Amino acid sequence: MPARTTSTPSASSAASAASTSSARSSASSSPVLRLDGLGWAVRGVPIVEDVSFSVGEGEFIAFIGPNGAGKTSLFNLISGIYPATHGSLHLDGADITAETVHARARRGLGRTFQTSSLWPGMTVADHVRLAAQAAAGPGASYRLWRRAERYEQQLADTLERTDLTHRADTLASALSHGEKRKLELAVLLVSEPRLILLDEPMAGVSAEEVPALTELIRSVHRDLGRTVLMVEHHMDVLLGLADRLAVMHHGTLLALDTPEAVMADPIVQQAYLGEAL
Amino acid sequence: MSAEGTDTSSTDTATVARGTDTGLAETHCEHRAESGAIPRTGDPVTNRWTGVHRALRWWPIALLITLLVAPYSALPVPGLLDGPLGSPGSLQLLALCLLYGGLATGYDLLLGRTGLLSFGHALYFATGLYATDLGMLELRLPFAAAAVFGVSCSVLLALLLGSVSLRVTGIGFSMVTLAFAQAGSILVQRNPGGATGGEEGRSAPADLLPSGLLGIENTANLYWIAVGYLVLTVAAVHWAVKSPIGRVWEGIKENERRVEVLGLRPYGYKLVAFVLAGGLAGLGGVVYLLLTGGATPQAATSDATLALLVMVVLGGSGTRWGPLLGGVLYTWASHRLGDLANSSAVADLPAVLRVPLSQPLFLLGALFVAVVYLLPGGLARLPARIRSARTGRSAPAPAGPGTAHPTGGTPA
Amino acid sequence: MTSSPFSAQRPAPSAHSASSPSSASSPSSAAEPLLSVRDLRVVIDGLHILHGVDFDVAPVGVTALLGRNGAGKTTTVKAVMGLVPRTGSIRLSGSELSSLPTHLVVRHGIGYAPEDRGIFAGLTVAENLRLAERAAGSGSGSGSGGEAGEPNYALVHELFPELKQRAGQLAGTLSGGQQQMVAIGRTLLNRNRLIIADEPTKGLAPKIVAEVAEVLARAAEAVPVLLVEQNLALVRRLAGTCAVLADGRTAHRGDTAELLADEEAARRLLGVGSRHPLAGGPRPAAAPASPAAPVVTAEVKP
Amino acid sequence: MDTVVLLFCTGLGLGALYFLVASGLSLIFGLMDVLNFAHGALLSIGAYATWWAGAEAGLSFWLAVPFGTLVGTAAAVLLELFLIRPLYSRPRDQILATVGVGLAVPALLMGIWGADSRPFPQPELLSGTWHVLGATVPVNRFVLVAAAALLLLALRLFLARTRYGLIVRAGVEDRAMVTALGIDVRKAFTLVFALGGAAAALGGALGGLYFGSVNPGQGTGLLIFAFVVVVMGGMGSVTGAAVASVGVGLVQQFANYYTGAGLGDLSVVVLLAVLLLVRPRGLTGRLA
Amino acid sequence: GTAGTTAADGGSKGPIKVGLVYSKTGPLAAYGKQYLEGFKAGLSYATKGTGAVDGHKIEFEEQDDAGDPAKAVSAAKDLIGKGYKVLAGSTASGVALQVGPIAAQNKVLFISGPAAADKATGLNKYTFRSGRQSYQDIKTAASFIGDAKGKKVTVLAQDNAFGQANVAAVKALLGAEGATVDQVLAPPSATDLTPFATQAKTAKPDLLFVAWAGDTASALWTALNQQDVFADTKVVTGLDLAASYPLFGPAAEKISFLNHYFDGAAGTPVEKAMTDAVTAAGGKTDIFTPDGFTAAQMIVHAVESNHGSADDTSALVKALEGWSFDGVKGKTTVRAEDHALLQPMFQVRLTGSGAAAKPSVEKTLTADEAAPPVTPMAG
Ligand SMILES: Nc1ncnc2c1ncn2[C@@H]1O[C@H](COP(=O)(O)OP(=O)(O)OP(=O)(O)O)[C@@H](O)[C@H]1O
Ligand SMILES: Nc1ncnc2c1ncn2[C@@H]1O[C@H](COP(=O)(O)OP(=O)(O)OP(=O)(O)O)[C@@H](O)[C@H]1O
Ligand SMILES: [Mg+2]
Ligand SMILES: [Mg+2]
Repeated sequence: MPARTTSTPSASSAASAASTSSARSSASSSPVLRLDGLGWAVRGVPIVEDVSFSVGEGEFIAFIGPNGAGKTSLFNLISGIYPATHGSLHLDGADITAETVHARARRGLGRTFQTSSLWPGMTVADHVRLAAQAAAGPGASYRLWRRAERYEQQLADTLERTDLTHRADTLASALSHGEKRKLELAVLLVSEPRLILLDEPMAGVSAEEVPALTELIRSVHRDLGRTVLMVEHHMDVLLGLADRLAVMHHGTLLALDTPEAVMADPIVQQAYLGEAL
Repeated sequence: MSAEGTDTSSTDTATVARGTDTGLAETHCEHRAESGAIPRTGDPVTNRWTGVHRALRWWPIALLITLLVAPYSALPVPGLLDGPLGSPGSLQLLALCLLYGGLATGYDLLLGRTGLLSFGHALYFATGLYATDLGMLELRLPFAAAAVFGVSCSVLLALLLGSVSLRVTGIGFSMVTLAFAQAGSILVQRNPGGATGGEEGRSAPADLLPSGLLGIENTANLYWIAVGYLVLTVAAVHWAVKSPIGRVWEGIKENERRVEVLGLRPYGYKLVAFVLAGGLAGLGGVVYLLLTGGATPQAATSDATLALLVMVVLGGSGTRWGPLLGGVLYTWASHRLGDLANSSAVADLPAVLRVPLSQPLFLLGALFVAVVYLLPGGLARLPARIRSARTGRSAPAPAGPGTAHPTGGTPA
Repeated sequence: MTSSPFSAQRPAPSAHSASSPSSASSPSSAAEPLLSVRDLRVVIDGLHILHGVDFDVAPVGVTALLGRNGAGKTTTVKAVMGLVPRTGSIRLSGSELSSLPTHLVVRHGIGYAPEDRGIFAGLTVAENLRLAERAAGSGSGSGSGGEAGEPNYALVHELFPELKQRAGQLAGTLSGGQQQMVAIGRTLLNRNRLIIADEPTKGLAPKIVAEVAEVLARAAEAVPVLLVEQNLALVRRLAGTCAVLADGRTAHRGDTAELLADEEAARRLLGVGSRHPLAGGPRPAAAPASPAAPVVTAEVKP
Repeated sequence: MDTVVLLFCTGLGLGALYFLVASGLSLIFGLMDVLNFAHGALLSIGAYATWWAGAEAGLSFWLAVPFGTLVGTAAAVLLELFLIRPLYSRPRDQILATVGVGLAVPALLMGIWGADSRPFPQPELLSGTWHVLGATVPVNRFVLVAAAALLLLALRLFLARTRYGLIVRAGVEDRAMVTALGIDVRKAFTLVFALGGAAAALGGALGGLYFGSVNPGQGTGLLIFAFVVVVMGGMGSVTGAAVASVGVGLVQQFANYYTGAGLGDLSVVVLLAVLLLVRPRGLTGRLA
Repeated sequence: GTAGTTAADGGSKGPIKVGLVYSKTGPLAAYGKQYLEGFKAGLSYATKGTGAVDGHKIEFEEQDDAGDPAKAVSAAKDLIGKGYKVLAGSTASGVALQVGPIAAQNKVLFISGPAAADKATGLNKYTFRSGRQSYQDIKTAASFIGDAKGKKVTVLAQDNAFGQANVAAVKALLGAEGATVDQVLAPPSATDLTPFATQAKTAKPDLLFVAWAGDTASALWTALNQQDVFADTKVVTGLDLAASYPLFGPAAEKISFLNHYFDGAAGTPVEKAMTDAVTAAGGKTDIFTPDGFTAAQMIVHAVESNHGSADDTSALVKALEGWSFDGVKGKTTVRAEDHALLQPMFQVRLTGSGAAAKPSVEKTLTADEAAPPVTPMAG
């Protein structure tokens, strides 16, 4: 598999295409996120290598790639959970390569996790309250004592949007997996991030629930105009959502282009889809 | 509570959309003050349990009233207390029990509420104790001023050491707190400049204490102070835990990384918890000084922290009343087990039984192991466990046969 | 069990048999299955990952477990191994494995090469292999046999001479392909009744892919193999029967050749080219387009 | 000069004692993630068993030490089988259970043999002194150093050469994969606990030599420094623990002597805090 | 003397209640046991076997403090609350110093036990002691030096309150007599004492006074012996309970001991009475048995002087202040000014080492020779 040799032209062409082919949003605006040669290695073993691309305002990029390709690791690098060992990262033009997780979050970077990452002992409503509080800034923890009720409206709206109103007082640990996925989105939404990273939001969601969740993600992107990066294995889901498709393989960005172009790329087929027929 | 929110959803979408333009989350949170429609859901328990439970909700008040009038009662409590309820000896023991109930509640702010396993909490307790005592002895401060001084010292020390030790997490944090507390304990033992009195301790100067707190006839006053401390601690902890900060603590306890991803820096919140718990412990030290009439180095040892840990685990970490219950029970047991250990019933036993039973610390240690083993979640979770056992739904589904999995991990 | 030494080399069917994919209920192999999995369910951290997987592993040759990325193949295999909490029935030649802890599952005679290879990076190659040795006595308590005799280093070193040369090297410093050799070598060391290989060619250079394929083919002569694989050319080459997973359920069971021959079913089940017609239209089934192609032509010597 | 030599030699002896305690602690933590607060109790058990065999049962010292070590090992195995194993899925409860044992065992020893120190049998051979560069150094310090060095060597050989050592090293990396090779990791856990217990008990037996007496609190007293050593060495690394032991022993000994107020313990605490702040994963970099 | 010939009506009058707060368990349990045995023997002796004074039976209740002052304070309050006018016990100094003030606040008599802290002397009007205090130990130690002028004395101690107090006392005592006094202080938690032994050796004192308590004693003696400190220095230390004799190891015979008491040290009739009573009860007399015995004597005397009443604490105090009596160790006096208990002390040698070590008295210091300076009464 000549992944490594061919990845460079493919990825760089994708990167250069980013400014022009970015979707419906204003193409003129500067990129929300820009990665330059981003890499991460554990004890010398590279996990993510030399990833460069930029994301335009309001764009939706879906990441695919085999298990272990480094998709989650890339998201961890972007959100600051892993420290980059190479390259740099800019959010809205500001260099955030050295910033902490929470600092990046305060800049409007929100994410979900591949494995539901919630607070099992807290109620649904408290999840949303905590997120609202976080969005309002650290000082809000103190101010909220006096004006807690203000956030209740936000709470109600968010629960409504994610169809969790009837579960408001349920502990997160008691939710079904689909509801947990929704709650993750609710937590994300209430903090109104500028850039959203979704790591396999459909993982473990039953087939019946997939369309509703897809709709929710679509509305977040379309109606609220959020910029979204998403890892997903469900091709049918992401093909309906994504403006561009990124293929990760061996920690490198193998391709980044329109879904049609990517799916037609023989190298991608080879590396990811296992196409040999 | 679901109904109210529904009709506002469309307008809210607009609000959210508007919020996007501003980019930063901070600003748009301000312009949603308009419609504070839905009531705060408050305690989820009240929503689940109604009727009878609502009435039962007042039991803490009833208990408090009972506690407050206890000194006027001559009720004999055979077995539990050595003497009638209102006798000075009983009141003293009760006061100690309540004090430790409060201390354990404060400690649980770290362990059960924020998920911080500190092995050095006794340091802040001892700081309050010694600083107050020394404030009177060395600085000749009147008691009230010395108490303020003592509590301030604990708060400052907690702030200083907390800000250092919270820079490491997990076992590292536990070890650093242990090391600091050990240093404190050594310092106290070493009697620097004759200040701490070393292993003999220093007794509080009677001339600077309010006369209402001296003498056996005033034991009730000390008892009420202990009740006051307990109420204050419990109230402070419950209020803080219910507050927005408490929500962050809970989030940190359950999933620190997730809190960070929301944009909050856990460090600061943990430090607040650490300092608050330290301050409450310091205040406990002041009460302890009054109750025992002096400062002794036992208060600063790592055993003292371990005792708090045992109390919290015994009662139920992270529960509302568990630490209080654990603190009271442990203190009562450690005073009364001595009586059991010295009782003739034990003395007549064959040596195999007598020797272990005559060691209160052995009994406590064994009891602790038993609680950890048999009562996960502590006493406070016992009713729920019994209830769920009765209804046949073993609540924390003890993994079915197919989950037999020796290591609990999967290849990463 | 070794009755059909060349069972791996089933002739690739040239005729398009119109087997309906929905007739998944009956595996094509007539013989009693070696491993039979029924209604396997896995929930991790509240996530339902498998919702009921059914498949059989034939007593001879290679059985493939297919499915798109994220379909649940790895999870299925881990569930069989007892590495994730599972419910359902897993029977190996009649003995129920679903309640056994991992090490006892292994002692029933299952060799496992995990997807991430499960190499101990801090141990040398020799140590990695040594760890996998299962002495005849170590199976005590497992009830059934399935293992006896000395570890078969001769076989491993014959197949992977490199492992002998690099015996003293830390496994973490091996290349991906070499690591894969260690992982497969470990399964061949003991006399197993079943080998489970999870994407053994993943991340390997084409040349190595061919080698691994050859190794698998050879191994399959002696021991049945459950193969999780994305490389359909390889699957076609090796596997007689297959099961296809989709969204944590069994979507299809049957003959590999039939499935791969059925353009429409293959697309639907494996997601290949279904939503986006490939640029050059459907490729002829017999013409492998991938660099892994040499596999097909590689002559497998007994 | 001779003072420095003396401090160095005795500091090494102290470090050796710490290592005897910490090696087992570190091993257990590395494989099992159990912070064993009962380790001090195992040490005390070893010390008392040795003392009992030597002073009460009249065994010679050279038989008493293996006896004590054996008893400590047995205690460790029992502890693992009956207390730790049922709690595999509850890591924090494991720590708490060992805390309970750590409280109960010294109390039990106190109940049986009293709180006072008991004189420990001192064989003639080991109670003398050696003259090293003008310093008079007790022979038993060298015995401790030798025992610690042997233990380090033995542990390294065990880890490097034996099958169980292999399992332990592999288990530290990836426990689940070890079971996937058909190995019952629980046996390795018990073995590691037994080894740790043996090391602790040996430490107790030789500690008796060092202190000249045994008392119920001896083990717990050493435990805190053993913890410090384990954390500093990088949790789970035996070699790291050895390096940290020597460091702590020397620092403590020199600081105790040269700072008027005897700041040895405090300097160790400061050392730990600074090290953790600079290198949160300890000397050898394993995740704390 | 006693007036109680009326043993028959012993139960007819209200009993005198005495509370014993001491270490039944905990680190000082061995001392506590001796104290209790001595107390029982003393009670029987002082009441001539009746257990009653003027027909008032003396009843005592034991409370365990496990060496923890907090528990002791609770126990004391409990007893005082129950109407006890007389407390005794305090095995640990910390307990004595915490219970003393409680006794004063509540105006009950408190007779401290084995606790050696000098601070308990002159602590307050209500606090007495039935044992010796550190200063008496030190005076005994100083007696080994003879004429102190120009001599060099080194105190080897742990850097804690006990050690510091000893250093201060030696300085005050021998410094005033013209000796140069310096100290070698080891951290209490130090386990390797070899360097401190060499330090003590290098100081080359005429007299090395070792004030050591705790679990490292054995290590210390081994170190001193190994560093050959005994060669040209007289080493003095206190002789503790019999179980500790083997801890001195091979050094045992080279040390000069000061001693409060050991089994058979005094050779007085009272001692014989005590030994007989304790032995009959299945016990063994040891260093702190006299403390219990003396406490009982003092209590019985105080009550007797008040005609079988313990209600007026001031009167009890009055009765004890300045009282001189035949104690276990010989003539014993409760000094009126500060309630110090003036009593003979012993210079002792051990013969044999290990389990075979046997003490013998070299010299007995009279109560006056060992008397501590008067401390002004604090409150
Ligand atoms: N903290 C870490 N330390 C060492 N290796 C890591 C770490 N995190 C991830 N890896 C390795 O990096 C590789 C990429 O993992 P990652 O989770 O990013 O893959 P992914 O593309 O998200 O896969 P999946 O689809 O299975 O979620 C894997 O081989 C993984 O084992
Ligand atoms: N421990 C886990 N926690 C949460 N989700 C998981 C876990 N393991 C697997 N998953 C999810 O379950 C789904 C199935 O994963 P699995 O690894 O079994 O797929 P696969 O068929 O092996 O995919 P691939 O072909 O890419 O290896 C994926 O969506 C994956 O993200
Ligand atoms: Mg991932
Ligand atoms: Mg897989």
